[in-house]
Amino acid sequence: MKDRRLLGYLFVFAATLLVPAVVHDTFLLRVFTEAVMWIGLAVTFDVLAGYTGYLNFGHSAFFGIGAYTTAILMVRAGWHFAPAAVLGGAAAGIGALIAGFPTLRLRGAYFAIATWALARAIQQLVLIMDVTGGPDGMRLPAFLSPRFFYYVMLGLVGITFFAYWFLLERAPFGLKLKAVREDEQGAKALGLNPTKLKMQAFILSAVPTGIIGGVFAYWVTFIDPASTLGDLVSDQALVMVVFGGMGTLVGPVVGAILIFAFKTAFWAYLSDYEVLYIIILGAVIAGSVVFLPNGVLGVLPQRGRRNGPSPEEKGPGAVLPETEGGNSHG
Amino acid sequence: MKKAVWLALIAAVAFAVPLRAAEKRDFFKVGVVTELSGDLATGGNVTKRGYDLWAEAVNKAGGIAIGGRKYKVKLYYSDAQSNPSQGAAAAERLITQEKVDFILGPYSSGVTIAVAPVVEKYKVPMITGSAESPLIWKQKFLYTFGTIPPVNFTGAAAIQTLAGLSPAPKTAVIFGSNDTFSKATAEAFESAAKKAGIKVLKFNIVPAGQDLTPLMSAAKVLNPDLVAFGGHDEELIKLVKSLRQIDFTPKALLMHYGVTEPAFVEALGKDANQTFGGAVWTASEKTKSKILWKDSPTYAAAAMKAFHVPADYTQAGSSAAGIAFQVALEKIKATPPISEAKRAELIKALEGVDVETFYGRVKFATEGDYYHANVGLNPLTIQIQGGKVVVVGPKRDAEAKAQYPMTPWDKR
Amino acid sequence: MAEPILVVDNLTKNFGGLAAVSEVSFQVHPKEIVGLIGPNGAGKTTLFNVISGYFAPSRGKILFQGKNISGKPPYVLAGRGIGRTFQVVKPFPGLSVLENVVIASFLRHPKRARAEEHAWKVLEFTELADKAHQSAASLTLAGRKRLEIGKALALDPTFLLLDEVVAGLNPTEVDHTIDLILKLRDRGITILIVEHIMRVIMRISDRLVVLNFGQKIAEGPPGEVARDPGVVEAYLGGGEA
Amino acid sequence: MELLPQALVDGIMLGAIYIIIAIGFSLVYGVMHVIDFAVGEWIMLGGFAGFYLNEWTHVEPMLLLPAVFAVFAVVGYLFQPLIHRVLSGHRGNPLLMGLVFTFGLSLMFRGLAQTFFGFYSHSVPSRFSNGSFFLQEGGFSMTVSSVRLAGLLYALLITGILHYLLKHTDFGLGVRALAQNRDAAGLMGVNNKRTSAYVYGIYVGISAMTGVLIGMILSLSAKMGPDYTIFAFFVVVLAGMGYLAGVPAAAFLLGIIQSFFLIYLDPGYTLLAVFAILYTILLVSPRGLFGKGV
Repeated sequence: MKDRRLLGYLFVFAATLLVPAVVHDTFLLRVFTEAVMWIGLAVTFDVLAGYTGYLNFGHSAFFGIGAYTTAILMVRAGWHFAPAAVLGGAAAGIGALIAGFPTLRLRGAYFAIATWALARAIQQLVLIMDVTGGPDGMRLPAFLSPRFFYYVMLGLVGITFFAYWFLLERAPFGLKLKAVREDEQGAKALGLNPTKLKMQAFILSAVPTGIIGGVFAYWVTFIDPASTLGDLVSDQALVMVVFGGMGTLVGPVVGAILIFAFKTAFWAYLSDYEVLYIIILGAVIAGSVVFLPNGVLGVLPQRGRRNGPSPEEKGPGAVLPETEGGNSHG
Repeated sequence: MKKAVWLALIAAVAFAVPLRAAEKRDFFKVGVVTELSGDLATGGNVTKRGYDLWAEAVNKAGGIAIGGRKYKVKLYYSDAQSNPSQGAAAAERLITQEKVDFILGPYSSGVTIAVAPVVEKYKVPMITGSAESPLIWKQKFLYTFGTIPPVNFTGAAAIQTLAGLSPAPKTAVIFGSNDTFSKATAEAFESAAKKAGIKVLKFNIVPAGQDLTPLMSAAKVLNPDLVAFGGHDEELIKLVKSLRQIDFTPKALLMHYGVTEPAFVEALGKDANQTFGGAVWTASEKTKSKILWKDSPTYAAAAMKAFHVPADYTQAGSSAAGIAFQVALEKIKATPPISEAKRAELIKALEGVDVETFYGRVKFATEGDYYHANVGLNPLTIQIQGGKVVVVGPKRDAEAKAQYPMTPWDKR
Repeated sequence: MAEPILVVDNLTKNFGGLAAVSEVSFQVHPKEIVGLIGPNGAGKTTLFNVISGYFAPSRGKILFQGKNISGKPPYVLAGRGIGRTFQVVKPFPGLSVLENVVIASFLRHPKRARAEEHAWKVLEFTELADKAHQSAASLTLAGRKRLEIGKALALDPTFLLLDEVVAGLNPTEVDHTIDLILKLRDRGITILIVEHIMRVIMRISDRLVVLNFGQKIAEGPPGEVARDPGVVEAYLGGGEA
Repeated sequence: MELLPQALVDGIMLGAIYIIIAIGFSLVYGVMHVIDFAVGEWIMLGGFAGFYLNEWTHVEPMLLLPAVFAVFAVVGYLFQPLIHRVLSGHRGNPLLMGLVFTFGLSLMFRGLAQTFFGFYSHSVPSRFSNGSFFLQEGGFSMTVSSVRLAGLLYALLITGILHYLLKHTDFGLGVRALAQNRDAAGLMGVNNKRTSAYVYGIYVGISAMTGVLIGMILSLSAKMGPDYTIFAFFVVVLAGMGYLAGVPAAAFLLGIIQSFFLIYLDPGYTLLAVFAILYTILLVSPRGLFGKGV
């Protein structure tokens, strides 16, 4: 049955490969490329938020590190795009390693805020440094091939999705992460090393995010600290994941498509009411938390086994600093 | 999963609807990419007012006259959301979906730099009525023009005016917020000050949006004659309040764009008085023109009537961007829709534009570091006097004498 | 008797200046069920947490199968064969009963298919198979306690620490759990159990270790310990706190 | 060296602003376990309320503070059940849900504010804004702005009142019980819902008054929220989440660090330093400066 689901994913993926054959309009292809990018960012965000229970407000930092590494290698060192982007991913991974080592000891709210501080610190650093162009940002050589970027983005996000699917839904890794999310102390007693697992999840989330950042930089041809290292990436990924359904792979995809489609449609056709968009988005987010605690996916009828726990099933406090029952003596 | 497929299809259909063939039409489609939301929405809306006012005036006059016929203009907005990548998408949408004939550009330099390669690719001319960073022009984009001279060009002029006052300021503390425009402003101030023989006691680029009171305390101890600051609207207000609160009145306080914004005077009241600023246009500047508005006051009055907000130079520059297109179009007799070949001609025509407008002379550089920026203008030094923006330099444009040195805060 | 499987040697655990466990020594032999009793606040759970690796001892050491394990983290100890349950039962509430046990099974069966097979066996043994696909949070208290044992069991432990696995259950459920524990012993698992309900502890323990104020005050077969004046004093006297 | 007293004073004044941004926020986290992403927007809305009230009545904004407090406390009180609904029940991950919910609120508030108040920056005119005291003693001199001094006094007053409320009243006992243990507090007869609603009301009221003060000292704009939200977060994390007594020390520390960087070190590195120091402290002491966070 699970393999039938995989077949479904592969079918959808194959269908998206054909998009450029049908869509000749370059703007539409740009929209599709960006949609795919947001799917990627939402899914990578969910590895930590949904599967591991850690809200990473520094997600944009990985995106920015990837974008800037790629840009610096291409502009200052004359590298080709592909190795530069790969190195961008590696840089994000190393960033995760360095940042994760201390921050992953922090629980819940502290982690969320520490990662936010970290992202801001990196933004400040980029603003001050010369090699990054400071506040002026960096312009990359313009390579304006919509199809190229669509396929690169799709390939990258596709590989990420299927790798995640295998690791999180098929291999033991996903369940182990969920065990850590549900109860870190309890997981230890079952032979799981939470620190190691969380670190792996952190890196697993960071590397593709960094590469996506690199592709983004080359695609848009211009990056600056405000747009690549601001809160937009983290905030929007969070909204997409929550709206779609956390702790699943399909949830973020659905959430990303819906939010992005809504945003883009609003932007394209109701430009005069831009501020209204923010108000509606805010209302949608707040409303979905109140009325759809498991995201859109939670209200769709489930075939076969459930994807995520229904509201009645979930216990409190996955991220909350727990009151450690086992530790009170006596 | 099937649901996701459906959703994708619905989204695809929704976007496919506006696809249609380019038809014959009797009006110009003008795309506008600017920041209508996000952090830079304040400035983006100033450019919008400028563009709107131009379109309204053109249409009221019956349109742009080409070969004995008049063609109206219609603006197509696309919001850059203060984000460069969104700006690029906005430009691409306007070009491929709306099939606009030419584009009026963004408020900020960052968005302009991201939009420029897109208009370059589709060979659609763009004039920005606002972006002032020197970086744009160094890229030498063929299809991108701007009506406001780069800030290093205008910033220097204000310092020169101040250096001509007596007694001339001898020492200065100069700093700027760490964003593209403000940093370039501060650097322009610094190099001009050095050239003018003013000793720079302290020069700092500071993180944007901070409370700078402690920095002002440090400046107070150095007791410079001149405090110059490159920053944005809210930062300027906070800065004046800081100086007020630590009770430090330098002989001159110089800032740049934002001083001419009505919000500056409204928020600060009499504390706004005597602040110097740089500008390339003011509502009272003496200009003469045959196109749309005969001089600055006429334009300012029209703007006030339309929006109930005084016009500043960014708004005027945005309206002037429209005029530049208008002039070039008339010259090459282009009729809508403009073909790619005709657009290339339009570029040549724009490079040849040299016209007096209500905003002053518009003439784009065709080489050098200011490539395609308007170098026809002559930068002004302004001062807030009695809550009004008054030109105090250079001499031949001055409407009033500079009030100098500044009256101490508590004597106002 | 054979080599002891667990040696607790002069173990002390301080929190700040407070000694929760002080200078406690005892041994557990293979296939024994040893009961750890004492009034509230006697240090039983602290001792459990030190043995299972949640706290490092302040002084003293713990030998497991002849090797010093003091200060080793819980997940390493789980690999060595030490399983434990928690006083406040903590199934992973967002996961199904089966998934809960599968996670524990990964320790010995890294492949998912094998782990699931193993988990089903454990569920059969703990009589939870019919609830395998329910969410763990939906189980009754008895079910959750049973699941807690199942998870520990899925580690294929040689030594099991059970922390109040019958507290809060009704008499039928208690009997049920006792049967389960005895079955475990029959499988060759050594058990150290903390329990408040005397009826239970007396019935299943081979030996008892009694703690009071963090110190060991008695040790021996249940019958003997029950008559120990020190123990009686601890339970009836100041031990109520 | 001669700047040292000034650097300290400026830092303390900045710290005072951080106290009033963070103290209500810390209280709400301690009691309700909600990280309110909309704290900056409550401040912004309060600021605009003060601005328009002043424009309408021409009453000194300092005197308008109680009115602003009253209005917003009621708003907060009426808002709380919604947040309660998000946090309670059997929702997974209440902390995250609360965060996302208030994040949605903050977007809404900001959008509404931009619609109704426009994009421009404003300043709340106060009589206090103009004065300052100049002190000189030997080689040292410093200037103390009267409006900032008022801000400091207000911060200390609010801290004092909250301290008194929590430690010496029945209401405070209920709040503390609630913060310690929700279930036990319920058993003791504390009306969980109503106490939470009062706390949320107090917090929103304090934040709104803070907005008026910030409008007097600095400036107001519809987009200002996130700048203050982030500092509220940082102060509270430094202090230890929910540990009220730690807030002033953390706020002063943050203010003084900023002030010293701006005066003595490279101002360009100020924010980088703030974030780096916050980060380091969290690593060394994950529950805040005093290790007493929840």
